[in-house]
Amino acid sequence: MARLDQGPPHYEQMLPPIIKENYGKWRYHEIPRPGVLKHVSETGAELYSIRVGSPRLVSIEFVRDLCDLADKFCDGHLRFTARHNVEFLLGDASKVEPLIAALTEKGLPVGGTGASISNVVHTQGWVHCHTPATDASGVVKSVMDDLHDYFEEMKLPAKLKIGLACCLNMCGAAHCSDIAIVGVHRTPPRINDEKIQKGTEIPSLVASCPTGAIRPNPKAKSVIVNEDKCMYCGNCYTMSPGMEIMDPKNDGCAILVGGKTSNARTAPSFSRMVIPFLPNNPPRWPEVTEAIRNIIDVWAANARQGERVGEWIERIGWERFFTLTGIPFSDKLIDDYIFSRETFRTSAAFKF
Amino acid sequence: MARLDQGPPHYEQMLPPIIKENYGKWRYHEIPRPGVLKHVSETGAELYSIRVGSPRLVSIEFVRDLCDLADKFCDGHLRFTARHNVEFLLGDASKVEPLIAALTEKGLPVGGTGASISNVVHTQGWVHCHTPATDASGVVKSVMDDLHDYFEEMKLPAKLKIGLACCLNMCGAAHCSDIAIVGVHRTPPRINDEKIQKGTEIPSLVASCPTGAIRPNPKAKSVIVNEDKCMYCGNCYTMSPGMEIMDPKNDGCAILVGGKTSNARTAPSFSRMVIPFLPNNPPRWPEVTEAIRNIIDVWAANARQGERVGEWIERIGWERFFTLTGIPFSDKLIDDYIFSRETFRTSAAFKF
Amino acid sequence: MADLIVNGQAIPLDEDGFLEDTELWNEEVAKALALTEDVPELTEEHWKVINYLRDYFAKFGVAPMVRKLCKDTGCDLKTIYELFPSGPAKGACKIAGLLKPTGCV
Amino acid sequence: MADLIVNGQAIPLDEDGFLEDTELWNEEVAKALALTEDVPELTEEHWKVINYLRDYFAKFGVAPMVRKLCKDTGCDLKTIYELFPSGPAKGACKIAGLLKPTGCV
Amino acid sequence: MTEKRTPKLDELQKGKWPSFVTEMKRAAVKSPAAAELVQLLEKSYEERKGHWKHGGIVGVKGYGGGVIGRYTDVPEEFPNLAEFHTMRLNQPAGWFYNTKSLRDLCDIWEKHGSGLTNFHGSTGDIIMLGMTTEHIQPAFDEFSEAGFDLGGSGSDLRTPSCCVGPARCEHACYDTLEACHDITNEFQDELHRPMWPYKFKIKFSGCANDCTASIARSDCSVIGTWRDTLRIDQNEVKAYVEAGLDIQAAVCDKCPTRALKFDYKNNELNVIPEDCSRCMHCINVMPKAIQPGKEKGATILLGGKSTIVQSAFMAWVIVPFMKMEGDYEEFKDLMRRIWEWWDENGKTRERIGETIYRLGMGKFLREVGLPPVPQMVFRPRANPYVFWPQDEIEK
Amino acid sequence: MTEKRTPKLDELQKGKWPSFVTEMKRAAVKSPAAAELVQLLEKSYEERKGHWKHGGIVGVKGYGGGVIGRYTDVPEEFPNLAEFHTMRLNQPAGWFYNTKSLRDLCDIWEKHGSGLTNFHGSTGDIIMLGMTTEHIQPAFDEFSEAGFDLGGSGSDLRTPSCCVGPARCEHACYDTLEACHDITNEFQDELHRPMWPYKFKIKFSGCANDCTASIARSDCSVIGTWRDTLRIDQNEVKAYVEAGLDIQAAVCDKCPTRALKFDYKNNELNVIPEDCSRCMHCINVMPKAIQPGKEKGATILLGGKSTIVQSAFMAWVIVPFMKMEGDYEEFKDLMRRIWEWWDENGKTRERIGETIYRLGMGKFLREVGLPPVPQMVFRPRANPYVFWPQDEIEK
Ligand code: SRM
Ligand code: SRM
Ligand code: SRM
Ligand code: SRM
Ligand code: SF4
Ligand code: SF4
Ligand code: SF4
Ligand code: SF4
Ligand code: SF4
Ligand code: SF4
Ligand code: SF4
Ligand code: SF4
Repeated sequence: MARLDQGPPHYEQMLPPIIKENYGKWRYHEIPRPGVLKHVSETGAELYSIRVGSPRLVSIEFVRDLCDLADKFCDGHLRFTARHNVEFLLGDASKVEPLIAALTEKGLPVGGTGASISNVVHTQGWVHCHTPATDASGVVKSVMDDLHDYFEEMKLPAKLKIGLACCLNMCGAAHCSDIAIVGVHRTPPRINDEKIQKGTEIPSLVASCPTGAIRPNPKAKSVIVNEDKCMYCGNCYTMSPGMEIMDPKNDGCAILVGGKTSNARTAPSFSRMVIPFLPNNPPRWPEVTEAIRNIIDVWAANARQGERVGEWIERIGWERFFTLTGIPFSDKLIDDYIFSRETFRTSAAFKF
Repeated sequence: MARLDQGPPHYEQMLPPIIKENYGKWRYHEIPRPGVLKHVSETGAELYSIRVGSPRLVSIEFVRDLCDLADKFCDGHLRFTARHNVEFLLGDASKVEPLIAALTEKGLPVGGTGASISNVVHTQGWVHCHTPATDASGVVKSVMDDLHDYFEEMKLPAKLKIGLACCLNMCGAAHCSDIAIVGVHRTPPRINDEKIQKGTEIPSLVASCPTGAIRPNPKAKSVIVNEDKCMYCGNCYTMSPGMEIMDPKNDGCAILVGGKTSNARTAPSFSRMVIPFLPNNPPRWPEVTEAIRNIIDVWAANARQGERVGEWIERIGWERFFTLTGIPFSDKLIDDYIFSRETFRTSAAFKF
Repeated sequence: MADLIVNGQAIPLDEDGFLEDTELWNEEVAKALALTEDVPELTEEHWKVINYLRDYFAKFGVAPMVRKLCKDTGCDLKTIYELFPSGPAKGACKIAGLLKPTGCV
Repeated sequence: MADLIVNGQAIPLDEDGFLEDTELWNEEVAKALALTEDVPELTEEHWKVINYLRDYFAKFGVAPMVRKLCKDTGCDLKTIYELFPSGPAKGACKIAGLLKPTGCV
Repeated sequence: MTEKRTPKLDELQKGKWPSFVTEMKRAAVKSPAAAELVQLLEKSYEERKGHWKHGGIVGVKGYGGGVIGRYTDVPEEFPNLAEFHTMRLNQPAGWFYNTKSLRDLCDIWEKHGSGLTNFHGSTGDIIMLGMTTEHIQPAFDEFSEAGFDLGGSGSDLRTPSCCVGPARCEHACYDTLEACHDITNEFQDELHRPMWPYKFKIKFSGCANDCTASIARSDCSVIGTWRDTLRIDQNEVKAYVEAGLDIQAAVCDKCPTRALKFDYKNNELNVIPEDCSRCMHCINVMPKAIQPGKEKGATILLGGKSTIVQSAFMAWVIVPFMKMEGDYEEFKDLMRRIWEWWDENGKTRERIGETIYRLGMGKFLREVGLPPVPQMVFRPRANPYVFWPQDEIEK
Repeated sequence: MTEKRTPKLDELQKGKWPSFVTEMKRAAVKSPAAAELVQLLEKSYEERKGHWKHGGIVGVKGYGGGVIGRYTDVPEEFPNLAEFHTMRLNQPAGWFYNTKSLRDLCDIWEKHGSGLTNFHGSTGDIIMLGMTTEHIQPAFDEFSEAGFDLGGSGSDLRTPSCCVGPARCEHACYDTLEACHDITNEFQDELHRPMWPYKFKIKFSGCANDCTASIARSDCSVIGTWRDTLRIDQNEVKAYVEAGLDIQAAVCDKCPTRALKFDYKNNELNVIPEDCSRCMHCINVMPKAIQPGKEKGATILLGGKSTIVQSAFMAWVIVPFMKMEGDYEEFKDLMRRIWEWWDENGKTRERIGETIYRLGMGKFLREVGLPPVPQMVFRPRANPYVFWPQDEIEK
């Protein structure tokens, strides 16, 4: 029988000796080359971390491969990052290049540090979830293939963090990313009375709709949707299998930009929608990859050194962002939900 | 019988000749001394405007006095400003000083231009309205007596606009003023069933409450207030005489600061509450005048040249504003209404 | 305000000349109220408006918005003012014996 | 999932082992369901919880929040898990024949 | 009534700022109502509460608004205040007067009212404060004779107002007085005969300094601007430098878009045209050297209002640039479309800004026929809750 | 099942970024379920829709969460996916592993599951992707044996996570790993037995760079900071100057509070202590020269969550400074008070941020016993709708 409530394994047993010895004693770091962080301790010790891109959805064989490398080069230790990259930890500078060579041989990219794009935080998509409006891993793979240079080199104005969520539940927490790809539905749920009768708490279902579009239909022991009020958030589907929201023809991706979470310089900020819809076009989502490349290229060409996407846009103004990128503006991009008021331009000062 | 729909008199018949001649031709202006604007036309013509403080609530004798002066010095023309000051318009520079002398003799202050305080935009108060939480003219007189120097000289960091509204209907539109004085109630309405029965559309009354605190009381053909939900806005009183909201013991003034409406430099902004309540202490409202003087003094001592109150505070941070002014912070000052979210500090960067 | 005298009966009015007690309204009262609002005679057209107002009020407990009044009675605003010189609120609602419109002044 | 056999009758369950048709619930069914959830016997304590859940559901159409369940039955969460090892949702609600809790997972 | 003492109010006759109490007492000399008002106010000062009854609905023939009914709640004590209504009169555009007109107003008011007045009310009207019901129609007849008409009240258009504009200001980007006058006259029906869900205010400011505070105080705010580039006179720039102005600090560093570059060597100031947001700051500081561009017009903003009920709203951009010329037909037509939409969609006592907030800008723009542009927002939406008109997608 | 072609997915085995399709195919070699998953996904790519049924409620004994039930909607076609649940396992703090543990996990998962996994899920757990109902309990028993426990799901505490912190970062202002580990262990009951209105996430970042993105992704965000003044090493400043860094442009001009003054003459950099908001920017650019102060601790922020339902909220300051030391009792106690309040006041499926938004910060602060300070807001309220607890005023 399992031991209940033992909690996670203690991190100490996971740390390589060099970290144990210098825990809390790090003084500064440098980035000797893309994908390699060099941290220097008060004690003079030097730690090299080699950051490696991962598809995140991996087989145990992949994990075993990582273990083999860690055993060979890193005394059996490694870590993963907050963005699902792998980091190999080396006390010995001379092992850096051999390890990188070994990684390259395996087709694993080294990069993601400094002014580069890091891995895309993302979600399950069609691989494992019940409500996606797009796939996750496939879109990410397409985007990262396209942006591969930006991962392996540090030639962007600043860090670039892309997030993807396959539905508005936003498990990728993409809402504060430099660029967010969000799966969106565009048609109201189709009601399956039978499923609702069988398995749904109607009061909870009615309460779940943020716009009050759902009302009970006592006759059918089901509900009715006022389609004019629905904005396809899918929250009702989360509450009930009878609210069929997936619609292959009309599901797709929205693109939001300009979010960040660090407090450095400017306050954390939400990503803002700039493209309300792009079609799902598997396996390579060309519309999505192109849209993202365009935004990144324009940012890279125009931003000042150290300016995150959102900082750049806030400096030049969103109206200019649309001009520079050539992305069409539309009424879809104007907020009409609870906190819309703060987005309205209550000022006569703007750029043409 | 009256001529219906004739509209206001045509402005042309009200303009002095020098203005007619130079209409649309003004090139620039200077402020030769406080209270005097000198506008220079393309044609070379020079117009002097002498700005005079008015109590706004005046007798026809006052208006006749103004007319006498205008006839004597200004060929029978004058204007009022957007803030209820009087402006005498002179084509002849030599008349400026004599006019000022005549005004001074009458006890009328000349000033309000440039980096000074102008007149207080305000409302009716106890003089003529049915829902005030404070008086208007009396508070204004007390404040302006206290700040008189700042009207007659230009020694502030920037323009200073004070607004007063005697209830939350905000007829003084004080919500975007450098400093706003707002009459506030602090107790829920006392219901007078009889008055409601007689004269109130119950559905409209119920709908008027922004927090949904009012529900019908069919038995009494009246309504019931959920006092826990009430925030004393008084909107229900506007709808019905039966919702008695005036409460001499608990009515008083709140102070808000930092609003502006011009688009110069920074976008127009709302005033923000810094003192939730000061008592009504007629005839001179010492608590109010002191609070305002304190704020102005601290601003004057700390702001950079050209910085409006709100611009100064936004630069130094609101947390610093409270430290510098010594005004206590309290939970009352934290928004808890519809648009509260945007006011929460969603950042780890702040000053202690 | 002075009481309204209808068939020798005194019907109390408030300061604005609205019925103190709307229950006391009847057609005779309407005619008497009309005189206070410069409406010498209540024509069919007037009654159409009055009846509409009363029905609406009975149903919803409030006076209709002006646009609705115009749409539903087919009288445009000009006509309403011809019929009731002080307009829909002070004129028509008063004569129709509705509650005094409050609020938006 | 395989049907539940109660008194020789087959009662259909969904994949999660909840009743396909909650109308088919009765005490016997509850006992059979209990076995699928590692509850060998339904004690008085169990019934208190089950009855509370059913009453609440009948009244409001939803399952109560866990805090409410604990407060109203006087069983703290520990006790609930002792009674129903898979907890209030998968354990107690299933046995009580409520609708499958959705949403928050 | 016997003369009573007013110790509290007397305090307010002291001090340097001109005293409204003194003014009330001046009116009291001729008007018994004004005399009682002084007493009533003293009573309010003692009791710390107002003494006016709720509401009141009075008016003139042919109009639905313009007079505010007021009755004291202590008529026994103050019989002359039993009826004490306010009449709102349209001010002339820009608040300019000749003394003849002003004296006419005074004379009529002496005859029919309390002799107390506000120059002006905070919406902009001339406020004639305090008259009996009986005097309403005759007073109006005489004001009308003198060339004045009633202002708005109730759910109608309120008297529009405008800044001094081209009459005395070098910044004016359109003729605010003419626009205000012409448009006020066009919408007489809307002004005098309430017909909407609620009130509607329009204010005209000649430039982004917004001297009528229109963005905060009016449902529709018309703010002068230009479409090309501001004009810089380099000779005058040099003159400012000589006069000691620190152009870098006082002008360039405060330019919100950092669109100004000062060249120290040559004492030249240049603007990056596409970056300037026309905020007026540099022009304010250096009016001799910098002027608006030549292609002038206005930005139209919508939705301003103060606190009650849903919070204060500032007006926001709905048309970035509109010529304000000729018969203003483009503007008038827009107003009509907006009112039509509001009237169709608004709830009772819901300002246009609140209606749009409730129903969404998208719906508003589509139905009123305004093209969406990024100038309407500070930034696009953060939530992904896009409403797709179902006819825009293929099903 | 016969081997089917997957032309669409095969496309995703091309390109430089490592391919998840390749990974799925690797797992498919040993796992029939994984093999079917490849086919199912190809089907989804053809049809542009997912093929998983709604919901699912499965679990282990003694816990109310930690396993996500999943069933395909085409079980006839893909019998091995008829049941295909996910198990969430707590990661070790900082996502550090020794290869022994990792290999153990792999071995167990080879035995009981599909051989597919996410390192890591976006909350931070190890995600074991795809297993039958039957295997749930035995798999858990073995994971437990190997030292791993389940993560959260449902209305409970989710596995807290933390940045690499003192283990490898010079900026860490508190021990994020220890805090995360200790606090996770303290709240095992809350993590494993759902009892609240909705989920609750905690993330620990060692400084304001917030490398766990906690402010956006967690109900409670714990961000390292200091209370005194940052420390500047002037020798290192000079070294940066020599190395060619333009300190004025890259550091001072980008300081949000303009708290840094660079002295060109002496190549010295100084800070105005009371102006610094500890945003980390200058430290990021010059880590050798600038360090956080000595009096370290954390800012506690509350209310973060993403889009559904009322819009995304970022967490906001509720405690400007708290020591994060010893047994973290101050923090734990605060959490308990907050949860108690939320549990008492929250509606079903309402995140703490939404509950506070609905009921007001004032009520929350009063009832949880937190002193209101201006650091909690960017700016005070603009509306005057103050709610006065009626016992605070004299009636
Ligand atoms: C390894 C990791 C922490 C972990 O526990 O896993 C980490 C590590 C470091 N971060 Fe980070 N950050 C990590 C996720 C983040 C995140 C969260 C995220 O990406 O989801 C953020 C906030 C993102 C945002 O703002 O949207 C983040 C915002 C920063 C920043 C602030 C950047 C900015 O200027 O806005 C810095 C400072 C800097 O780079 O100058 C920073 C700095 C650093 C430093 C330099 C800290 C140090 O001295 O060791 C580390 C190397 C950075 C690099 O890659 O160039 N780290 N860092 C995470 C690596 C993720 C990855 O694989 O790419
Ligand atoms: C596995 C994971 C995505 C991933 O691929 O990494 C995930 C997967 C699901 N999430 Fe999530 N969420 C995951 C992290 C998140 C995050 C991000 C985070 O924690 O940083 C968020 C947004 C942040 C937040 O909490 O607000 C998130 C917000 C949601 C929501 C919306 C909750 C809300 O309050 O708005 C739901 C819907 C719900 O709970 O009913 C949801 C629901 C779900 C469900 C259980 C679908 C459902 O409604 O039943 C998904 C199961 C997918 C599957 O079949 O495997 N998931 N979910 C993440 C958990 C992994 C882990 O434990 O490490
Ligand atoms: C006369 C008047 C217009 C009218 O039609 O009546 C007016 C006249 C001028 N304004 Fe104004 N403004 C007038 C109300 C306003 C208002 C509205 C208000 O106060 O309610 C504002 C917006 C207030 C706000 O932002 O909260 C206003 C914001 C400005 C500004 C921008 C100030 C700033 O930097 O924020 C300027 C530019 C400047 O002064 O540099 C300006 C500039 C001017 C100039 C210099 C324009 C000119 O070249 O002639 C005029 C003399 C200003 C002075 O007094 O120093 N005027 N001005 C108004 C005088 C009111 C009074 O009696 O004090
Ligand atoms: C006279 C005046 C105040 C003054 O002393 O100047 C005034 C006086 C009244 N206003 Fe006002 N408002 C006056 C300008 C304003 C303004 C300022 C403005 O127009 O720039 C506002 C705020 C701006 C706005 O429109 O949002 C204003 C917002 C209100 C409101 C709230 C409306 C709202 O939508 O939130 C009410 C309540 C109502 O309409 O029911 C109101 C209602 C009233 C009433 C009629 C009281 C009532 O509810 O019956 C007041 C009559 C006082 C009296 O007995 O004389 N008054 N009112 C102003 C009109 C003078 C004029 O015509 O020139
Ligand atoms: S974002 Fe939506 S579809 Fe994607 S994993 Fe989360 S709940 Fe599932
Ligand atoms: S999709 Fe969202 S908006 Fe539409 S009915 Fe469902 S819950 Fe309501
Ligand atoms: S602010 Fe209130 S009390 Fe004052 S005049 Fe306006 S409605 Fe009357
Ligand atoms: S005062 Fe305002 S909040 Fe209170 S009951 Fe009246 S309308 Fe509602
Ligand atoms: S708004 Fe502009 S044009 Fe009008 S008076 Fe003010 S500065 Fe002049
Ligand atoms: S008008 Fe404003 S934005 Fe334009 S250049 Fe001048 S200061 Fe800058
Ligand atoms: S949050 Fe701060 S302490 Fe933690 S890893 Fe990032 S930079 Fe280092
Ligand atoms: S930490 Fe940020 S605010 Fe403080 S001095 Fe450095 S850059 Fe400025």
